[in-house]
Amino acid sequence: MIGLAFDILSWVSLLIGAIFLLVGAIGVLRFPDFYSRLHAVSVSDTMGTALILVGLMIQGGLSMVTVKLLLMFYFMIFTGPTAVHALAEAAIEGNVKPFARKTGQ
Amino acid sequence: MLTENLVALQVVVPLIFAPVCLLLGKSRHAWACALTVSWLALGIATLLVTRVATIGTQSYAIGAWAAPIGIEYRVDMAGALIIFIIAAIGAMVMSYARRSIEHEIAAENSGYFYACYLLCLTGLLGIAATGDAFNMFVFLEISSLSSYVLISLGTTRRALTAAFQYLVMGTIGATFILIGVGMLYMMTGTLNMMDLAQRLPGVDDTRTIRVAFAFVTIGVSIKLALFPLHLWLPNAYTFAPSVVSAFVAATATKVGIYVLLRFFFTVFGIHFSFVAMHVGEILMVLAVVAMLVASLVAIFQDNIKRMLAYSSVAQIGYMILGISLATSAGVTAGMIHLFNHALIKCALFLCMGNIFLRLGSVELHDLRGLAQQMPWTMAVFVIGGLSLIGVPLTSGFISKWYLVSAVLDAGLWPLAVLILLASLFALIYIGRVVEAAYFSKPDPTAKKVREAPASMLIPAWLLIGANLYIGVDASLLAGIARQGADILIGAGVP
Amino acid sequence: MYIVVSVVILISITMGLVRAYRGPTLYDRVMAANMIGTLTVLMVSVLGFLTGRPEFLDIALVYVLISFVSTIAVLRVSANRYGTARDDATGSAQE
Amino acid sequence: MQGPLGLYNYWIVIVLMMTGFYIVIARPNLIKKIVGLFVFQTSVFIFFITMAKVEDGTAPIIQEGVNLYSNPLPHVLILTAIVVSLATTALGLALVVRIRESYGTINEDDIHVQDEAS
Amino acid sequence: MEHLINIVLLGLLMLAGFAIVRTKSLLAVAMLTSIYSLLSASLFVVLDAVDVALTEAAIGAGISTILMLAAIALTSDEEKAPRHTPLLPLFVVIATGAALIYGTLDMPRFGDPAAPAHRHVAPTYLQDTPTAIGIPNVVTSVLASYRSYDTLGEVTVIFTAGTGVLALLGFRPRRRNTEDTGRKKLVILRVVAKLFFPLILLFALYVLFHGDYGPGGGFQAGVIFATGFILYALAFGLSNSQQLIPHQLLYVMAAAGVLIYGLVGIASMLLGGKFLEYQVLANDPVTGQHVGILLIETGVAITVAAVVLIIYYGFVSRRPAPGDI
Repeated sequence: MIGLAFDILSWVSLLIGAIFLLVGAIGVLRFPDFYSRLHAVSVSDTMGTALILVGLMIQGGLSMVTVKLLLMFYFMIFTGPTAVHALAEAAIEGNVKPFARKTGQ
Repeated sequence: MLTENLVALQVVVPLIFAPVCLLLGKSRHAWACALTVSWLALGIATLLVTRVATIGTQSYAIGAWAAPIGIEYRVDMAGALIIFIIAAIGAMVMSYARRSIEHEIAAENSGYFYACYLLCLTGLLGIAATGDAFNMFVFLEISSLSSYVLISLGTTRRALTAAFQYLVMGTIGATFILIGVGMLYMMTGTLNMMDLAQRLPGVDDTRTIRVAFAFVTIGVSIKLALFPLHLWLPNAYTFAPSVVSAFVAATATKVGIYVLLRFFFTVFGIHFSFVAMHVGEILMVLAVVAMLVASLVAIFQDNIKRMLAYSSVAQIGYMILGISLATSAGVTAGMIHLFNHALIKCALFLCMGNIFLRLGSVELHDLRGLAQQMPWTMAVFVIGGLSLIGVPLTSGFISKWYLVSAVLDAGLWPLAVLILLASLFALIYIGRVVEAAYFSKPDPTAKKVREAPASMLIPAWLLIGANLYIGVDASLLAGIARQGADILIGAGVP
Repeated sequence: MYIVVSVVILISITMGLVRAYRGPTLYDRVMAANMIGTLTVLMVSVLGFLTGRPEFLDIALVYVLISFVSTIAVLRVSANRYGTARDDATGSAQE
Repeated sequence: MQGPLGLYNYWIVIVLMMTGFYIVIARPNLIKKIVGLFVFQTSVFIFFITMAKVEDGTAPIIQEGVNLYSNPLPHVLILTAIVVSLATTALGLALVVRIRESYGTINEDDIHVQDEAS
Repeated sequence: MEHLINIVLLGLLMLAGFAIVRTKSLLAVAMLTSIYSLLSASLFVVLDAVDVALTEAAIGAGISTILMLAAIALTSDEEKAPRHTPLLPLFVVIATGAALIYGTLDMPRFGDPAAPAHRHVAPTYLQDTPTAIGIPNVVTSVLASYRSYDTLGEVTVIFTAGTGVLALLGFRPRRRNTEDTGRKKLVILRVVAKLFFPLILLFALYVLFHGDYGPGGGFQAGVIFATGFILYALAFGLSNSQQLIPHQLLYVMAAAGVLIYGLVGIASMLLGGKFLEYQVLANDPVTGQHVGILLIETGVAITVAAVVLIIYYGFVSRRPAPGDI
């Protein structure tokens, strides 16, 4: 019973995480300019990652696997935003202009 | 402990001393280290040859894991001959190297140079000693990577592009070999050469094995600069430091030929290689074209190192021609020529090193009248050149003699005519140099140069001495080569 | 469930790859590469569970590290190279 | 999978190999050539690893209750080959850097022109 | 089901390969190469080659890409179109590919457990490893014991590359304060790098010593170790990272790893065994194997870490202007 509850919890978590990833990826593909795409990346980088890892942790139970997943979580929650921040900064320095609606675009 | 581990020590000693050489750093010390190790390797090689001659093929299971499970070192007479010539050339070249390296390579790089030289020696010896197809690939890469570095240390910027070209082609070749070995493994489940030879006959009518054969052959052909795949060689030999030209020209392509022999005769077997795959006919055509075209191109070169490089391509043609006959006499001739050509080319390139040290150039027009100023060096060149042509009393004559008689035995007399024609071309290109050095008036504005130092003359003369000795009495070499050829051919008979 | 997640991740990787190919700026490509890195990490973790050997998460950990370091490296190179505007939209994807 | 379709993996890998090979021999840019070699070699690695796979097998790390493992030997060979490929890449790129310093270009055609002129 | 993932990954690889051919900006090509390598590493996971996946990710996607970036930083970014139409290369490639496809026709099917490769030598490794070597990771046991000589060759290869890069690019230690250290905008990166640096080194040690039981081993550990230093160099500048390891020490480390490996072999010879026969290193053969494997893995890790750093520093310190990648 408890096992089933945990399973359902983890599946829900995985599923929502996957939806976040997909939404982020669609955003990266479809958004019109660099900065809005960057915004989409951060969706999958944070929520998507977090939910998937949490879902897996529930599956892993109290074991070495969960410890590794936690470590991964720790790593990713730091590296993702840092990378995106560095990216945004480099883009500003490289004079990438934000999207502005022009006629015919 | 020494005798039973001889085979392993042959390769491991230079390997272990390469990092030591790097740590020594200073030019003098690194040279002393490399020199000692080279002579040590020659000593081990001598012991090994005698051991193989008296006891027979040496098999050594590394890590004590028996053959198909672990890696086996296996040295038969053919392998021992190659190991000996590599070690001998290494010892000569290192005895010669110090002055030449001081002149051509920046002091801070000479430590790296000697380390890379030892690594190259390790790789070449490892290829000749191993009985494992993948281990061969690894050692091939050690020798190739270190020779890219050695070549790139040449004095002009073109050495860099030459090394890059060699790197690209060499890596393609190595990857082809890897694909071929992978397919062999796929169909047999083993990497050991003897085990492969046993298991291949069961699957050798599959398309996979045929393609594997083709890929290994093409890959090795790139490494040994067989005619249409030789494009990397002339630049590499021309722009490398003199010592490197001498060492690489005398050893690297020879080891490539040895690998080809191993695969044709030991692994795939003479029947599959020459009857089913018709490799003999293909190689024969390529070899003859290489002999004639490369010799012809050599005539028109003004840079003597480049001329010698093209001559190497032609001489590789002679060796391949012998092998392509797939007879005992043919393979013997190929191996004799392999040995002799190593001696000849090493001496000739060392000679170029002497000239470059004093003159700063190896262009033909700078050499006019040089014979009066550097008589001993030019004498080396003349005798080496005569040997290259195949004049009696030199080793070149012996190899040509064996080759022509093998060709005639096989009933292919037109080939014998072509061999003589190629020798005629050799006469012309050597003649051009001799004419310039002995019979041309020196340029009055040219600076006077001294004879090269003794440390650089003696190794060259030792090589010439060996050359002349073989020219007079070739029975020992011919016996060893015959024994090696018989083992190779015999191993392939189902 | 794991399969659904892996398929979703693979679809997302495909989209990222298209973005990496189309550009147009270098930063878009870096962003796409970084996203693919993250997605690969997640996929490797999920695959571990899918194949029933989740102890191989070490690989995923290494991927996190590598993708982070190479993102930073490419940004530092580009920052040093191009102080000024540079849009390689022209002639990058089209020959 | 049986029949020729069971070979699909190899065919795609061959396409990948040839992509890398094409870059090496068709592109004049020296860095691109190194990239091509890298792709070529990586694809050969995939070829080896494909051959090691056993249907329903698992990673060759012995575990209680598992008795079908994939073949470990190609894995070992490829570990070696990956390191070789790193060594080649590093040396090749070092050469490219030096060539750029002395020629001012990394385009093979331009280098050729300069060599002819000298 | 794994077939599906397999096919999709291969398709993605084709897409990435196509993109590499077509893209002109070399920085973009380097990014795509990194993606290519990462995707193939994922494929290795699907195909059960976890050790290879770890190595490919660390070496292919990590170090090789960083080296390419460093080389691009020193050269130029744009690729010119080839002067000739590439008809001959196209022909060569198609012929080679056709030959290979011809060769596949008689191959055992993908995943076939009855293939000769799975029947002959490999079962011995799988059966004997638990008893003869006493470790669960068969890849490590083959790598470090059965075919340890290949691994010695591999360390030698990487050592050769290090020596070669030293000879070609030299090694110029940076003096402190020659570069702008006051980059305010790097502050976030620096905090994260400082946080991660010790963790990465710790993780490298874990990968080294856990290699007997899971994916990992000397190579991977060495590369991860070096990656830690590269991250530090990216965040804090080259001179600061070179303060951490003096360059003389790097030379010594690069040589020491190869020496450790070779001397283990010599030692087993002196103890009456064959070259690299670990059984003689201890009273009990299995313990001997453990000792031998641990020693040589450590040697490998030391050399790889040192050489990767030497290569990286060699490239980066070539750059005359302040600022490093």
